[in-house]
Amino acid sequence: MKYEYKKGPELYTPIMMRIISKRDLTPDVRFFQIVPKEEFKHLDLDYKPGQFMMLSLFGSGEAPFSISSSPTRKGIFEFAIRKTGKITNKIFELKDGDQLGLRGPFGNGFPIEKMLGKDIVIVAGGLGAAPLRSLLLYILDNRELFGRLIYLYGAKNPQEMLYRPDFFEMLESDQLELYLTVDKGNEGFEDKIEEGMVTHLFKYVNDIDPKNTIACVCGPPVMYKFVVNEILKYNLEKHNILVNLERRMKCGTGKCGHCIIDYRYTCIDGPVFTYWDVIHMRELI
Amino acid sequence: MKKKPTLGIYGFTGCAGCQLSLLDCEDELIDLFSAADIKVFYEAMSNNDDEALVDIALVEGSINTNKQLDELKEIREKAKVLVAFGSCANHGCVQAMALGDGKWEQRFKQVYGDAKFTVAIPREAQPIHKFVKVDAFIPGCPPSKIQMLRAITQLLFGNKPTYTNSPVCLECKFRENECLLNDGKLCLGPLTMGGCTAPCPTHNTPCIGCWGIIEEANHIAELKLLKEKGFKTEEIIRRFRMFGGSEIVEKIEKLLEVAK
Amino acid sequence: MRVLKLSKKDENKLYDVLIKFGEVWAPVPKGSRYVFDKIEKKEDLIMYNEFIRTILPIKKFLMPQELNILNFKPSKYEKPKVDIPTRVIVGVPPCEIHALNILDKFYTTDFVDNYYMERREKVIIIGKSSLPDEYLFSHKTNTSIVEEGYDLFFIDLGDYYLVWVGSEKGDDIVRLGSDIFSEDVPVDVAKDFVAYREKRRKAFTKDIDLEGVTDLMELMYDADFWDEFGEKCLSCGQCTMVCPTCTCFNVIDEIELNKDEGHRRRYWDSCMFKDYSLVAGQHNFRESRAERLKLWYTHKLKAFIGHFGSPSCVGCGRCIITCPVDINVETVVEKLKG
Amino acid sequence: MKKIIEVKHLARVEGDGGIYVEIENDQVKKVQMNIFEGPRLIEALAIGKLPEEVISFTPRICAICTVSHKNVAIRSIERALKYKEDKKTYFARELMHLGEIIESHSLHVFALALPDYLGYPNVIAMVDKYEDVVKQALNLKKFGNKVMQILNGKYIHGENATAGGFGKFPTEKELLEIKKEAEELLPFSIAATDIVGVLELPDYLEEETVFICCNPADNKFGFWGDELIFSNGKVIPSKKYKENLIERTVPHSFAKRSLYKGKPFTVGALARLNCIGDRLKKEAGKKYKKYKNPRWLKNPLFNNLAQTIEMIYCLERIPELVDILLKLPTPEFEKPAKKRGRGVGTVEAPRGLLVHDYSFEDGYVTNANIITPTAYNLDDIEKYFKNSAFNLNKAGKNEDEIAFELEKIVRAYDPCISCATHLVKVVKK
Ligand SMILES: Cc1cc2nc3c(=O)[nH]c(=O)nc-3n(C[C@H](O)[C@H](O)[C@H](O)COP(=O)(O)OP(=O)(O)OC[C@H]3O[C@@H](n4cnc5c(N)ncnc54)[C@H](O)[C@@H]3O)c2cc1C
Ligand code: SF4
Ligand code: SF4
Ligand code: SF4
Repeated sequence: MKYEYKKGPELYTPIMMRIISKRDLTPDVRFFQIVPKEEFKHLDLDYKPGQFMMLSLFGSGEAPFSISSSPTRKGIFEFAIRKTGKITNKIFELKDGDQLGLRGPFGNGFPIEKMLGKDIVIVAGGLGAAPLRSLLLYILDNRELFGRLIYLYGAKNPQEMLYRPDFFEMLESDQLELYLTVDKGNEGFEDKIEEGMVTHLFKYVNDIDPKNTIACVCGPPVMYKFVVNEILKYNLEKHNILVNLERRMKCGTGKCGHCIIDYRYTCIDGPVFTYWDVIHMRELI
Repeated sequence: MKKKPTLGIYGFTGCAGCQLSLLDCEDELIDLFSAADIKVFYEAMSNNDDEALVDIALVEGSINTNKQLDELKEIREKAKVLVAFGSCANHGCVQAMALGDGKWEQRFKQVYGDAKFTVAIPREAQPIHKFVKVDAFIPGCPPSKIQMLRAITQLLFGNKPTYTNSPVCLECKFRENECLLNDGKLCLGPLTMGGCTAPCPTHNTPCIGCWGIIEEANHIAELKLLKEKGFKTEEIIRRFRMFGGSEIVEKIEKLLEVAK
Repeated sequence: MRVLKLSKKDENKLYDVLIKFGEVWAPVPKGSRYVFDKIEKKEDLIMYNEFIRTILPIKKFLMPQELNILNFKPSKYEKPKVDIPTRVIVGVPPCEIHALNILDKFYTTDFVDNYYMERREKVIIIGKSSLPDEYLFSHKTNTSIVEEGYDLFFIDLGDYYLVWVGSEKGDDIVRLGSDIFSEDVPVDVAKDFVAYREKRRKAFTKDIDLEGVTDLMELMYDADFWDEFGEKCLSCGQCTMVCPTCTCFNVIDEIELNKDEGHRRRYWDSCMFKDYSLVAGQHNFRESRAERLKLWYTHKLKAFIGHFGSPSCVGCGRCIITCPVDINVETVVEKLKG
Repeated sequence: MKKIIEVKHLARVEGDGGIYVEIENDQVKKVQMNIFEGPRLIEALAIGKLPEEVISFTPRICAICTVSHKNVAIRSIERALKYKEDKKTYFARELMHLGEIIESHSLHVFALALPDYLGYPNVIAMVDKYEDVVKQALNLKKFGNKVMQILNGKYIHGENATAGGFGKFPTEKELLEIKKEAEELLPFSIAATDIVGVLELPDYLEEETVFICCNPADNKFGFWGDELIFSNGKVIPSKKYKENLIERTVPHSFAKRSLYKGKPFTVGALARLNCIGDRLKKEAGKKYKKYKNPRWLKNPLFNNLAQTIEMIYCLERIPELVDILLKLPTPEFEKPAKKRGRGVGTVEAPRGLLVHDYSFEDGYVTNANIITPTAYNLDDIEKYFKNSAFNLNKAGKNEDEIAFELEKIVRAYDPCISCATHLVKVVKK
């Protein structure tokens, strides 16, 4: 017997996109809306909240970015991108109409089927609000399919808070229970934003039904341990605590190896992992 | 058409090999001259504009006189991006192999006796980052054509060149060489910044470390290993120092302690 | 399964048959080791008896050290069209055929990597068994005998080779070479074969006890010896380069001087390098060498089982020969076993 | 009336140097070839090192003469420590050396000097009008680099050649490639001689001087030998270089100076042709006969022409060397027979006589002396500056015009300023 060689789709060749608008979310995070160029419009570019795309920039390289838009609002892809280095610096130089390459989506995304009908607690830290926005919008657009929606968001300071105006608006909404906090310096926003770590917002999270609740966490590496400990206090089942992780990635297809954690690839088995996975894989958080 | 980026190539003390290796890009030279607006390149042209502000300054050579130091500072003022070009600029190269031993004046006397100089006040060789902010670097003694051209292209494009932080061993294995360390040779590959395509081990001659020390270099482990193989501590340290420049100086004490 | 005979008298004609199928590559000596090299002349195709392994494994044919994966312009990314030659690789040892089977699984699970596939379908594997040296321990990893993954497989039985046909391609070869591959395989050949098997089995000397290491990796995760290894490790990455089942790569974009064109280049990376797990904002998930070593051994001895049901070490012994400071499967297992 | 001619930064030469000339009342008061390149004290650093270390780092004195430095260091060390020299090793070293001569000469003639004569700021600017010449010249240069790369591992600062032999000898395939290319390039190099040969050279600087070069054994042309030969026919053993070529320092330069019998002298391609050019055969010999004339003894500007003739020699010699190398068996590494001793190595770098002189005790260097061609030439360069400045001033030229002519002289000598400043002579420890 010999192996049968079946080639797959060309996973590594980006399609071309065009920027249609952009705005600054924080001093170093910019929001981009992109759409496929004419010749790629026909492609079915569906995705799930929590998945990510590889964006390519001529001459500078390729990097993974979470999709910040929701598949319920089709046709447009949104990203919140922080300026940290070579590629992201160049992305910040782009103007409306400029092109970039895109391939994906990759990653497992949030297990939406499993979340249907459940109460959802979302905990975001810093840039973690980017992927979680996709989930948030998805739930809001399908509000009747989910139970309670609790959203806790912590940032360094009000200037670092992504989508701040949107969140302020949502504070008025009865669709979700939203709490915002900053590490320090909420002067001027005292009525909307608390001061202190994101863990400190758990005091507002009450009457949780542990059997019927799913928690989703995304933020900087240091945040997870503390937040998960808080969540565990509500007796949530470990597989119902979801963490969205970031690792170095060069392919998105489980081949380059960089994102490996034990035998799991962040780009295939993640970036959304359950806390049960975390217990099994020491390096996870 | 977009304005071409301006480029200045400046040389201080060294063998002039880094500039020469630019001239050695026979096939790409014409492209280089058309990709950039070259304002200063003494080794290749006579219509140099010393005063010009430049987008990118490639600085070759170590600083060995006070006059050079002043010039370096001027270049820093004039350049948007200052690049340490080659080993001399990056860490001092061979002229800095005895850096920090406190015997420079003695050596100077050995060579010149009591001769007095009007031309400039000499000083011990130092890499340029000791005096000015360096934005990017191109390693090598001299830089390899391929890595140098890639880096310059990225710089002209407005990017900082990125290197994988890998030692010479990576490319040595790419070229399928038997490891010389296992053959009892004093190879510095694991301590040395990659990018040269490992020409030396490929010719059965050990790497002497001419591209400078890689960030992750484990000198202590290599020292222990080489001692086990029968090399004397002094010889090993001398080898570490040959291209170790200013970086190795900080490690010497620890190494001598381990060697004991 | 078809088994044929190739008399050693006819060995020198083998090249003429194989060259009809593509380039012929075989182990040739380099220093005290071997490398797979292109054979240009008939007389250079030599089946070295003492050949056990090359410096780099056959992964170099399937996922080359450096590979241009895309050409691009500001408005377009395109896979380069390259002509990949068919290569007949002669003398592939059994443990490497196992490694190849692992790579096949790896590159086709979840997503199919076409760069691998395009090369994979262009190699013809002619395996050969040989007696182990003091480093080979494929008997401990269940990879010393192959059942599949080759086109032809040779076993040296003195005056002749027994030749197993493992695929249609293999069958094409023996048909085309019908004047040297003989169908006349008398039953008493079995005696020779059994004797050879027995001799080979006994010749294995390296004793690495892999039993239970999966659990030990877990139990000894925080053991001190990892730090000791970490202090010794040179971070040279040789272990990952020479290991037949290491597959990590890095990707970098280059632009051409004075042109609006560039290339995306893929090249072997190593989890032993510091930047391997570095992410934006300079956060490094595996800052220390000990952590990086742990990852490698987790991956070799434990993690792969989770994915593919077997460890990814095939017992070729390359890491044992290559690591200058003796961090290898043998010494790690020794420590794990206390 | 006072004129000051100053070139702050010499262009199209290797390294950092300048010219300073003062003319007062039609008399040249001061002439200086300044060397700003900082001192590296390489010889002092050589003390206490092992042979292989010295062979690795002294070539860093100069990128463009790296192979000459390697060969001369090896020669000195092999003489000091009594290595046997294997034939194949010997010829492989020669091949590598010729690569450097070709590379260096083609760079200097075409990229650094020719633009002067044709009125261009650099070689790339010549492309429009002289595309073919530039491209072929670059090919020639590339070929020189290729030879060095194959033989020494890299074209600049390779590590393959060392005392006792080569890490790896070139393969048959590589050698045949070298041979083929050399044969292909020969016609261009012959034509190039005529391009340079017809240039009108000015005579305002002319004055007789002494030329010195290595004297290859057996009355052959070549680039090394254990004797030195003078243009007046005198021959001395290399070992006696110190007694004959006396060194001193001057305040305006970190490079030392040397005088022969109290007089400046010149080394380099022109020196070689003046001293041993009559030994050239084949096409090189023909061109030598065609162009040789008495002005060669007094005008250094002929150096570029001499370089082109030497390139023909190299391209004619390379196929011969390849044939020899292909026949010889590959040797084992030679080991030193002794741990102490002194050895003087003399070779001809592209720009002239290069001396390495090491003494060893117990296997380690105790004394090192290196003298580079540029250091030898500096006094003569200043002498020709003086002549030119005087005559051009008299002819009514202004400062800029004079400066340009002086730069031309510098470039004809093709000095490597970096190599001049590694600096010289060390007292015994
Ligand atoms: C699943 C996932 C989702 C992400 N989502 C977002 C997002 O929504 N918004 C956002 O701003 N950032 C996101 N990131 C991080 C983003 O990928 C990095 O900020 C980006 O790679 C930095 O690239 P750079 O060249 O600008 O930085 P540099 O620091 O210059 O990067 C240097 C090199 O490291 C590589 N690198 C650095 N960090 C990473 C990384 N995390 N993964 C892969 N390669 C890396 C780059 O490719 C580059 O080659 C995400 C990362 C992952 C893994
Ligand atoms: S020979 Fe040197 S460079 Fe090559 S792998 Fe061994 S240590 Fe590294
Ligand atoms: S192998 Fe070592 S010595 Fe040779 S070029 Fe590379 S860094 Fe320099
Ligand atoms: S871990 Fe070592 S022995 Fe096992 S397959 Fe890899 S190199 Fe071979």
